[in-house]
Amino acid sequence: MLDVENVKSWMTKFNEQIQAHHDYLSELDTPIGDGDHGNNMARGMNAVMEAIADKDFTDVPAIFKTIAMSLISKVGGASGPLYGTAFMEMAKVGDGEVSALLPAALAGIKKRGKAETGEKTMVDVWAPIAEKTDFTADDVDKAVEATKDMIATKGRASYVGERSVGHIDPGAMSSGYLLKALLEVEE
Amino acid sequence: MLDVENVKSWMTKFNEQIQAHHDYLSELDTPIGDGDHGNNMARGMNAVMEAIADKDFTDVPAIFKTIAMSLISKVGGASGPLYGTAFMEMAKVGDGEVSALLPAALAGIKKRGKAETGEKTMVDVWAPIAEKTDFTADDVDKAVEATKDMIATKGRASYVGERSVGHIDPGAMSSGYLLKALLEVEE
Amino acid sequence: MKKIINDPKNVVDEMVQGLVRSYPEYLERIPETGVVYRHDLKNIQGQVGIVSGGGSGHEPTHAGFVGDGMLSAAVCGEVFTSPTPDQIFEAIKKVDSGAGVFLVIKNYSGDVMNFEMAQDMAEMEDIKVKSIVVDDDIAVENSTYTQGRRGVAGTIFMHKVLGAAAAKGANLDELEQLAQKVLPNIKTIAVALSGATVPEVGKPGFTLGEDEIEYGVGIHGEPGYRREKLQPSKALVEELVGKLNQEFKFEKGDQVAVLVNGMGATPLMEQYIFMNDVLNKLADLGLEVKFTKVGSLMTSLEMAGISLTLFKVSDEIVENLNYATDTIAW
Amino acid sequence: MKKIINDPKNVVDEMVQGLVRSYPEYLERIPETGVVYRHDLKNIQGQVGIVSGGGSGHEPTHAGFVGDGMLSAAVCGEVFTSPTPDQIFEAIKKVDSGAGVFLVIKNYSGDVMNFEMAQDMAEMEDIKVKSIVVDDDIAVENSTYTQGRRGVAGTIFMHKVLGAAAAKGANLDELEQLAQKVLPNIKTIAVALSGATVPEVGKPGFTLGEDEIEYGVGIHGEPGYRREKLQPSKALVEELVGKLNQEFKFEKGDQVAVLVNGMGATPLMEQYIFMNDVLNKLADLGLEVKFTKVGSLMTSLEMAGISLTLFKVSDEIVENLNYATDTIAW
Ligand SMILES: Nc1ncnc2c1ncn2[C@@H]1O[C@H](COP(=O)(O)OP(=O)(O)O)[C@@H](O)[C@H]1O
Ligand SMILES: Nc1ncnc2c1ncn2[C@@H]1O[C@H](COP(=O)(O)OP(=O)(O)O)[C@@H](O)[C@H]1O
Ligand SMILES: [Mg+2]
Ligand SMILES: [Mg+2]
Ligand SMILES: [Mg+2]
Ligand SMILES: [Mg+2]
Repeated sequence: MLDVENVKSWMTKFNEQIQAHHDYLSELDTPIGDGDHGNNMARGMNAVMEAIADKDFTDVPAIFKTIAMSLISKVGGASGPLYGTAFMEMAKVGDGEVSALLPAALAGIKKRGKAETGEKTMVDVWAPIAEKTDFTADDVDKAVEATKDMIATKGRASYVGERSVGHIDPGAMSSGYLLKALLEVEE
Repeated sequence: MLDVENVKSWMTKFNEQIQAHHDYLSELDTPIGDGDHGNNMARGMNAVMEAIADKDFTDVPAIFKTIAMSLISKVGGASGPLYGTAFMEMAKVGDGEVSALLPAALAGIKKRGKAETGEKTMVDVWAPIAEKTDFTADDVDKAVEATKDMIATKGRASYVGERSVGHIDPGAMSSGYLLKALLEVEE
Repeated sequence: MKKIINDPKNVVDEMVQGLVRSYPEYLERIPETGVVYRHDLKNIQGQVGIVSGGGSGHEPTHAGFVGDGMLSAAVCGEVFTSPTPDQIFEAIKKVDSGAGVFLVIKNYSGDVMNFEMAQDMAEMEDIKVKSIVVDDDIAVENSTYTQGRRGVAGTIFMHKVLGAAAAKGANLDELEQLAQKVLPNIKTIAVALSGATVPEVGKPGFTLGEDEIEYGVGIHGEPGYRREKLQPSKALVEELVGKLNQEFKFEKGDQVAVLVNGMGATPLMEQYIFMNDVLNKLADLGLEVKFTKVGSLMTSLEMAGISLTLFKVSDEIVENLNYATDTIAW
Repeated sequence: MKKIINDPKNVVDEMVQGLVRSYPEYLERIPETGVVYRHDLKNIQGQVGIVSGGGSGHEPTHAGFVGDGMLSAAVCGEVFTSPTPDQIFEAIKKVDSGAGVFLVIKNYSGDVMNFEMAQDMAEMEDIKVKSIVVDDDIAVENSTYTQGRRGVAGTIFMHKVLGAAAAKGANLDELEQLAQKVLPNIKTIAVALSGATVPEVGKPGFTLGEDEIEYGVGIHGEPGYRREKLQPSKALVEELVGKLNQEFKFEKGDQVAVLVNGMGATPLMEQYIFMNDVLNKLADLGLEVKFTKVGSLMTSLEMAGISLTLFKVSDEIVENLNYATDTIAW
């Protein structure tokens, strides 16, 4: 069960990963996308950190809502609405119960992106993890890695069709950072 | 005293030089001009050769006039009006007397270009040669070479001012070809 | 990266400032946003507002088409990144004068999602909103299971046709019908001679050899379908018109509008030469060219290359294409 | 050399064909020449015709400014090479309707000589001709003993001001007075990020290192006055406005028109950012900006870079700059 402080430290750890892998995420986005995923996420997470720093939140839904709004209004691109929707749906859960949060986020992402598993998007990381009662960093890494062999049919990567094979999906990678950051908070 | 055949073979030899040194003339025009002198002269001389080939001219002024018109209407840039005017003025001489032709051409060029000697233009080749009763290939080469040390004050080369020093003037070089071609015909 | 900019993080903000300050007679900006709107909005009270937008880096698109007879507002996102829903929503509120707002969206998942969210926000405030998703780039395989095709230069024809219709007084439903009618008739394909560098990224999305070209690239550095040695303009035209004809399956006498679009670094001289070859080829196919436009209108930063848009038109549509327009860039 | 062309020898002819076929509502061509003239010449019977021209490679200049309120005809020479007198003469004959013809010439020895010869030809046929030689490029030292300064992007302001005056009915003498009055008030300076390649030459006129720029270049690959490391836009503005101010010696409250001109490969995004910095700097100097224009209007093939033109204006001149114009490119 996450509390407000847990969520803050989740975001802090996620932000560290995003800033540290800023260039790497953009590089992943170059051969099969438009090379901006690192920039988009770094800009968004800067806004999130600013919005939640030194601020008191009454409950978990309140901080999730602030995170969602920051992402929606600062990221743009595909990842902005997707991550924004994920946090908005988590806010609707009403508390910090992880086993309910992740499926809610997944459902939001799938609906917003009109995407299913196997389409080489962040859904392919969220889906296997959200379905598990317990997950490990290794599970996350495997799910991220598995996007490498997929043919993209959603997002910009779909434009290169079969040539998307062999490249990890950037949104899958950033989702992996998010989920592993959550693990660290839960421990 | 040149006759129509002499003029034809003068133009043939000049054209050979121009086509052979097409790239070189443009290269000379690159550091101190706009890199087109070879193209301009090659285009013009192609037109001249076409205009005088297989055509009978009643007299020397007639063929000079045709040459002038071809150059004026095909070369453009600075060299078109200058060479065109030179041949037009030579046509006005009335016969093929070289000692009268060259001064007439020189006067035309100076008037058209509003240029004097020492300004690093083709005038610096025409002037010393036209003033001589007899000239040699060596005289021509020296005059061409002498433009290297001059500071340009007319034509595009004037824009680079003192940095024009060290480069032979392209129009001086092409004028050198013309005057040396004349020598070969006179021999 | 060699660009005339200051901080790469601020390019869009500084660009929008420069744009609005250069053309105050056309544009105003909603403060603190990337939204620019018609200076003379009061003149189109009662008309449906038309809003488009997307990532920046395609200038003069979209802001250059804001004005009489075209767009009511444009939303400038970060470079090659869809604008956010809150900004699109601001644009919608600004231009709605009761008749509703029509959105022209290019088919990228980001754009579609952000515009959809903005549409939801607007509807919650009882603003009527309809939209069209333009997907004219035939370089990409089409399928109902995938994202589908990208929206590229043909979007400008959509702006023009809808802008004229709105100016003539079409209502929201009529605009939607018109948009859906013309959508399948607008198709585009591109060829690149070089890639483009997003300022914040600092290196090009792709690089091509000294004598290499790539067919079928997108407007955000998305790779195309084939690389080969540089070809003469006539050969490029064969390839691109050939691909378009496979899609359209033209018949003799079909009427078309043609847009030859420079991708950013390609000079007009080359665009006109290319257009000359295109017109020769279309004449060979027996098509009737009713409208032509040449220029760097839907660019991809400093990418070199060209895109060719063909638009199968009726006389009515040609009238809209020729309808009086007053914008910075049309 | 990576260009979308066919035979380098035919670029100008094919370009003019493509241009005229793309914009038949604006332009017609005198067959077998590089002369394009207003399609609607009959509408300006009795007005002084305005003819400009020069080497090609500066598109949309000059042909893009042929139309209502600007030029009556343009003469397209070979790439970077002045057109020939016979062609200029054809243009003069075409647009003269008795009131005479005014020539706008850029100050290059070739252009001056060819236009002069054409003027002689016209006068022999009793057509009244007057002219102005534009020399706005302050990068070059000025002196009565030399060729003087080059004509560059400021020429477009001359076209606009004279075009408006002619449309309002000014006669040949009035146009000459106006041209001479505004000439010293138009000044330009450029900075290049890369060189340009003339198709027939096949290699660039100059090359710059990955992080090098050159101040004071011309529009034909003429070298400038200083090379240095790439600077932010603000620093470029300091240098260029500084140089212009040295010439103008502006006083607080002076009124100016501003043209930020892309040299070919520089995207509009950078031009707007640069303009934003220019406007800040001019505000610092206490100048009143009365007119602004941004775009790749006087290009140098695919050269990357920008030129800045300042034009010290009176209210009367501003009126001419804002005078209704209908051309492809203004
Ligand atoms: N329709 C979609 N459904 C789910 N995820 C998507 C969809 N489209 C894109 N994505 C995800 O978004 C990521 C790209 O994000 P980003 O690069 O920030 O946006 P953009 O593609 O607009 O440049 C992809 O790697 C993918 O994981
Ligand atoms: N005013 C002038 N008087 C005499 N010669 C000139 C003048 N201007 C230019 N030239 C000659 O013309 C040559 C350049 O010719 P060209 O390159 O064909 O024309 P452009 O300078 O128009 O590109 C110069 O090298 C110089 O010899
Ligand atoms: Mg991306
Ligand atoms: Mg030259
Ligand atoms: Mg993007
Ligand atoms: Mg030249």
